[in-house]
Amino acid sequence: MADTTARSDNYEGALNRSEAVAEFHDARHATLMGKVQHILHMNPSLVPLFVLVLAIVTFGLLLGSKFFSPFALTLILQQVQIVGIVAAAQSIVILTAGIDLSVGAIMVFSSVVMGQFTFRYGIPAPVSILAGLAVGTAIGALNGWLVAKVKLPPFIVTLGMWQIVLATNFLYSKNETIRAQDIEAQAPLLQLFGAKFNVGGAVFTVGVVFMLALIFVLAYVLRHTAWGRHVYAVGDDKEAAELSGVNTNKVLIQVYALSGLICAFAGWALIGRIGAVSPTSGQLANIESITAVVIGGISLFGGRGSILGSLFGALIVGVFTLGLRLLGADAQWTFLLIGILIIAAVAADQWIRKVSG
Amino acid sequence: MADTTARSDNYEGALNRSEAVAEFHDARHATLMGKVQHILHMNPSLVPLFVLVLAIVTFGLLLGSKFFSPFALTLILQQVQIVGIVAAAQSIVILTAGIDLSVGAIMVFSSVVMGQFTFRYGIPAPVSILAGLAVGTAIGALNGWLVAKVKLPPFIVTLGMWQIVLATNFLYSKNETIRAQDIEAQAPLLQLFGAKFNVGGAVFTVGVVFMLALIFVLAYVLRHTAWGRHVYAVGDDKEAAELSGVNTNKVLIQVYALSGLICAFAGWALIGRIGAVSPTSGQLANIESITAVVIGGISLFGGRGSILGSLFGALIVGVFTLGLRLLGADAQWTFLLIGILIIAAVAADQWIRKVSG
Amino acid sequence: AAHGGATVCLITKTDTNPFFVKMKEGAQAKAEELGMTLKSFAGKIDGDHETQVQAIETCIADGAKGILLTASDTSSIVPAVQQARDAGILVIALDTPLSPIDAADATFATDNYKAGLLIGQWAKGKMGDAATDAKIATLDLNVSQPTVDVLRNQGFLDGFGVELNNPDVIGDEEDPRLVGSDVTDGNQEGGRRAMENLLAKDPTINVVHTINEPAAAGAYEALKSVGRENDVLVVSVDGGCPGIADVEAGVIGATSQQYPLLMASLGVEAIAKWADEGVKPEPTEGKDFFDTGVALVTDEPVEGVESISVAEGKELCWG
Amino acid sequence: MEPILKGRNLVKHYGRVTALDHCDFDLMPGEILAVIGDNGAGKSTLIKAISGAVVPDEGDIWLDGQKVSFTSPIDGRKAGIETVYQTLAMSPALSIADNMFMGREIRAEGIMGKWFRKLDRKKMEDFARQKLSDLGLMTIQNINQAVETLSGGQRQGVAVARAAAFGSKVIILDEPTAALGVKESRRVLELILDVRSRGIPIILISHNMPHVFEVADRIHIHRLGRRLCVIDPKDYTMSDAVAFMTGAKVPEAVAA
Amino acid sequence: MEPILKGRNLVKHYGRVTALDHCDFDLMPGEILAVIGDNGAGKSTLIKAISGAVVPDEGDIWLDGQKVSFTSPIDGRKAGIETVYQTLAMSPALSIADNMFMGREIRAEGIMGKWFRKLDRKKMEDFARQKLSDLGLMTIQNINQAVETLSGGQRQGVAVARAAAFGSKVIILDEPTAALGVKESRRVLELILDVRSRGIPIILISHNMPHVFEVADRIHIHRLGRRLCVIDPKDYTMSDAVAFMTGAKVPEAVAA
Ligand SMILES: Nc1ncnc2c1ncn2[C@@H]1O[C@H](COP(=O)(O)OP(=O)(O)OP(=O)(O)O)[C@@H](O)[C@H]1O
Ligand SMILES: Nc1ncnc2c1ncn2[C@@H]1O[C@H](COP(=O)(O)OP(=O)(O)OP(=O)(O)O)[C@@H](O)[C@H]1O
Ligand SMILES: O[C@@H]1[C@H](O)[C@H](O)CO[C@H]1O
Ligand SMILES: [Mg+2]
Ligand SMILES: [Mg+2]
Repeated sequence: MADTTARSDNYEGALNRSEAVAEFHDARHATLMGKVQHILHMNPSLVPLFVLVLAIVTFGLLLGSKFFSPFALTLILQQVQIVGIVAAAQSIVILTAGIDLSVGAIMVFSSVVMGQFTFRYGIPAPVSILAGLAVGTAIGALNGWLVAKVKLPPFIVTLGMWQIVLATNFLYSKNETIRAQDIEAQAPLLQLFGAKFNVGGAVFTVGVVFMLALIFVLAYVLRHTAWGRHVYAVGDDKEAAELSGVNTNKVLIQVYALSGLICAFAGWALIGRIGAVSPTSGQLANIESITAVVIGGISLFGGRGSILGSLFGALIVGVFTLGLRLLGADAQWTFLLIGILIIAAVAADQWIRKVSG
Repeated sequence: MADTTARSDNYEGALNRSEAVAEFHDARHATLMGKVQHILHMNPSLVPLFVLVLAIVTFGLLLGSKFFSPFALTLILQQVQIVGIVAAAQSIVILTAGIDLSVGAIMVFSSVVMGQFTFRYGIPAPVSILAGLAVGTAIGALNGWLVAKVKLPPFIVTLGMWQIVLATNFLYSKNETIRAQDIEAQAPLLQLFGAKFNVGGAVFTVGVVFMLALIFVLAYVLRHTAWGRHVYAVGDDKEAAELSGVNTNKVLIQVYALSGLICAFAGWALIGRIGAVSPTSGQLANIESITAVVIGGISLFGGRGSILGSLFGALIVGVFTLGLRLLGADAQWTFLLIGILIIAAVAADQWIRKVSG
Repeated sequence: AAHGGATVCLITKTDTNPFFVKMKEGAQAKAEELGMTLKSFAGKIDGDHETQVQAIETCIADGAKGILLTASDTSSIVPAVQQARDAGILVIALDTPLSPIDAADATFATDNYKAGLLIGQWAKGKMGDAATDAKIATLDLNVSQPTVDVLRNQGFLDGFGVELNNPDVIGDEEDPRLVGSDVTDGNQEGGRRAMENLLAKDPTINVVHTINEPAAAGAYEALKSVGRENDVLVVSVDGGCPGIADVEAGVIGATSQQYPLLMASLGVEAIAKWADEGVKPEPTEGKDFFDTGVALVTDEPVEGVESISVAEGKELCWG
Repeated sequence: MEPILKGRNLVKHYGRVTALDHCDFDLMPGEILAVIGDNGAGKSTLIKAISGAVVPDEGDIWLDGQKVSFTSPIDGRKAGIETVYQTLAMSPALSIADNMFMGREIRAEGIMGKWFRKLDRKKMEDFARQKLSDLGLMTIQNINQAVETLSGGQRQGVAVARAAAFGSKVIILDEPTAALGVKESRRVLELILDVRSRGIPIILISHNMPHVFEVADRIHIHRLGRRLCVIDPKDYTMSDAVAFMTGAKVPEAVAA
Repeated sequence: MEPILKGRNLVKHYGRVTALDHCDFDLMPGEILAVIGDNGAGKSTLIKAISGAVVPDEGDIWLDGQKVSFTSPIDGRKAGIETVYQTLAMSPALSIADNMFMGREIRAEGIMGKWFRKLDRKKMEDFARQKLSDLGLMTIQNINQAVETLSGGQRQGVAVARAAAFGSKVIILDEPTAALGVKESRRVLELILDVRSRGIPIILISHNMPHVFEVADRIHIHRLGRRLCVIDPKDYTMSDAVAFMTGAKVPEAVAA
């Protein structure tokens, strides 16, 4: 059957190898606006940053120094620190095409464990804190196990876990608050994240620094390490990732466990922020963190977006909330306008991506 | 170049057409259990029904006639009617791979419009009701337009809309409740869905009948009409649906508008259920309707599942809530156990699909 | 007696607020003492009306003898209450009167408007002449403005001498002394954020009304962070033990104390009596409800405003 | 003779990538036009621009002498252009019959169909089964199977059957036999010839030179985003075609 | 000689469909084994069972004489089996380089790599670019392009390049040239021969008979979920092979 080879070769023989790489020239993006759009298009995580800067400038012009002061601007940072930390946890989960509805519950329960261990059982604060962090991580890992191994939808798993953890939290704490004054006197370490320092009128807290550091570290990990790439791959197409050699179950469990750990840190930061340990806190953390993540441009379908976007997303909401209050909108009007903002911010994002497409 | 034809034919000529359709025999599914599993596997919407029946039987055995009475069983129907109606709206949206977080807000606002139009402006009740239905539909259509035309993620659109509509609702109603006694006296039509009739100890309301009728009609439409198939296709793979000739934008707008209309009906039913028009109602309708939909086996990624499942999902939660309360579990324990139930119900579903795979 | 083994239902607005946790404890203790079974229900969030309707229905199905109810929506709940009464169940409103008040068989309540009024009057008296150019912030519950929220807020403003426009709406006053109001969800986190927002709006705020003591504690953290914790007057409502401790520590200037344990145990007793003798409880002389009382707790009493000391408050507190 | 379908000066950019670079295109009535070219040359983009799936940045298209500007594939379909996309465009969770009739479902007769808009499932299933059998796709065991459970080749077969059954003016096939077996490929070629004999012109994108040379009336050679030349398969060898499309040789018309 | 890879009695059901029906399989060291068969015959399922992507319901597999039971594709990869799946298994939103190195990324040298686990992007990109050039995929304009923006053929080229670069014991290619152009297909065939000359055996699933007969040492003919026979391409014509696989003729060994 030697003829078969010859047969298929007689036209394929016409191939030669000396061709060049194709090159098309591209004469667009010549105008300044075009350039801005092009840059934003190439770096989608800059879009929320752009919206953020625009919002700050606008409120600055409207409100002057009342808004455009180190005090007000760092206040925003302090106000978003909890949401920012939780949004970091939410981001990594959403990047895997999951969702974590239990973030708020894990956060509060971890803070309650830290507080109750110290005050009810008299365990030294550092040990109690470790226990709180461990509890958060364990709940997250359980979420991950249910998602990865039992193959349940993340929405369901974390919805159920939210109810379970929140109820446990109330049952365990008997809804008792541990007062700020008591903590200050007996276990100030619990309030560590509330510690303040002043840099030229701007007030920073340890919690704010932690939030920023956390997000930058995660951004590095997601972008520059193999594990980070695997997180994206799992969210992009789980089956493909599995086939191309990623241990997707392991990655999922790690991601949910890490989310739990970050939420537990958020619980610690929460004690610093409100001074006290209060089992009724954090009820809005789910919706607020998801809002920050999506305004920040991370796709709920997984695999697309940057965690920096979530930080900007949280800040955008913070800037608008404070800005509107300063402009005199009352609580109900602010609520309404934030609703419009959410839609508008994402519409702007979409528009930028489109025109520069 | 006549040789080309001959060349490619020389082996393809070996083809003949007289082959039979492949047939493999399948000797499994011989046992009874195997058969049950097989049936459930072929009809995934039966899985939640199966869980539901199991739950009713279990609580019936535990609680006896207290639970297993026409009164208690129809009470469950009355208790889930609002969630059931809203879950129908949520189902069609989720089938398109969307989500509607504004259902609760649309529901309450529509009921407030019906009430305020009648009592504040003295418009005849039937006209006010039509106005309420129109408002709901319009908000839904706006959601749909933003999703389809502006191409914003449904989560964001409806999250923003939820805030906007809820705040509008509070601002417009001035947080004022319209009392049941006044409605009964002046505009009993608003309470239509609350009208009761007795069938041998079982108490049905118009609202319950409406819920059942609505779900069966939607089940028919989704399964047996072209529009229904398009809804599935859009949720399954929007781009593919578009390429194969579905006007996906039109379908999306229609789906969200229909969802708004159904929510407005839920608002009317809500007046029947609680007697009054209360602007603070319905805050949990989002999470409860989504829970029902997912327990009912509809995929949050769209395109898979049956709307009947959502009805069963709502009923499962209703049965567990009433059953646990009658067994004496207090609110937090019930909350915790429902959390476990949510996970367990879906795990059971997953298990049935797997073993019979 | 006939009440032995009978079921009593307790339906609260939520069961996460310590106030209701205590109420449940009081009812539980009394029910055990009298040999009755207590089943407790609660809305999932403040304002969760439907869950309360469901709870009433469940109690009817359960054959309960009586229901103790703190209604989230005082007028919408009326038809459901009527259904229960038609089924022969004694319904007692706790903490919050229904609208109309006679929709329930009896009411054991705090007067929330009065609770607000007392702290308003106290704050005005405490400031003296400075009250005429006070800078007031109110930290309320949430955007849906449930009844307690409105009653306390408006009572406070009334007591402070602010002209109310519509007494059913928060925020429609025109008094220039009002800097603004914000919502707290009744917890520390919300209290802190709301205080920060209002401080950014006007850093000279010197009187703060808070919906409850957790919100007050949160507000205090915000004031502390800008070093103003000592020159701002914070008033609140509830009188829970942590709240009284905060009054003692100077976090809160004065708080209006309520008595949930008392309400609950009185309620359970009334139901036992109803089961035994078919007799309904009587309201307080001259009022259409049984007033379980509200007392202003402070160690800095003001002339013309009745109050009790922190030490007394501690005796009576419920947390 | 006027082309039934004509494109002039079509341009399409994707970000920095230029997929169509001032490309021309002509399809004559009743012919089989093959489009060949390297991977990434822009063939799929070209046919998407024609069918309405992609809106070109520049350029014009005429159908039957009328200028058209489709903004969605539905426009193309309404105008009688039926396309098998390289990605197949199927709804994975829906059945074979559902997919075949997507967007042109058959309603039941009588009241049920007219008033209740009920579909005639049986009719659609029988039709689908028939079309698949015509293509020799006998290994499909269940016509109600979800498309996602089909093998790669079976899936492609369904897509081709759909286009052939419904195309009225032009049928476009983007690598219709790529995943098909020997037997199934042969059936598709027969089908193509059959469709032409019904007078309907076909655009066939394929990398399979023997197939192209066997059935095509003319061959459009695509290179670097544009039409390099059109050749008659009777005048050139496969080697020539391959040499043109890879740039190893320059056709006279262009060189001139 | 012992087979390097051996399967016996493999069975796999999907619901009611039987994709593998007591199938046997042998791959000899250093050979190119082609697997041919109708659409839906079960070829892809067979190689998935071998690579660990699917766990068979019954049957055993031996690698290098050792019994193995892979429960995930990672197990197969660790054992040195590299596979190009028919669906390609790429992460659409990630870049070409990310995809090529998925699961075996290269870390930077020094502290950054060791302590901070930083990837060496440049090295990975250069390597990827090199491998693609070897395959003649010159039209890829940007190595950092997301895979979803590649043309069908470009995408397949990336998958093949990945397998060829990393396979150490067995390389499995499921229709590697289905979407490839003439030139690119030829390169893949050359690559296959090149891999064999490095002593690594290859399993090639293809519907392209001339290609199969050109490169295969032995041909496994798959029919109705099982191995019908194995033939030597030197002893049979393409017509015979096609007749066997479609059931038009029965091979002697089976008929006997
Ligand atoms: N959606 C898209 N986004 C960005 N680039 C794209 C997109 N679709 C196609 N391209 C690019 O456009 C060019 C042309 O692609 P096209 O799919 O038209 O090629 P083709 O000739 O059909 O190739 P093949 O034979 O491999 O199918 C390629 O370089 C490809 O990378
Ligand atoms: N995930 C699945 N679920 C259900 N059925 C499946 C699944 N995967 C494959 N099948 C069925 O198994 C049979 C064999 O499929 P397989 O993909 O192995 O065929 P193949 O020989 O590779 O075909 P092709 O040449 O078309 O790629 C087919 O009938 C197919 O419908
Ligand atoms: O009186 C109670 C408590 O004060 C609580 O803080 C809010 O709800 C009220 O009804
Ligand atoms: Mg193509
Ligand atoms: Mg295959």
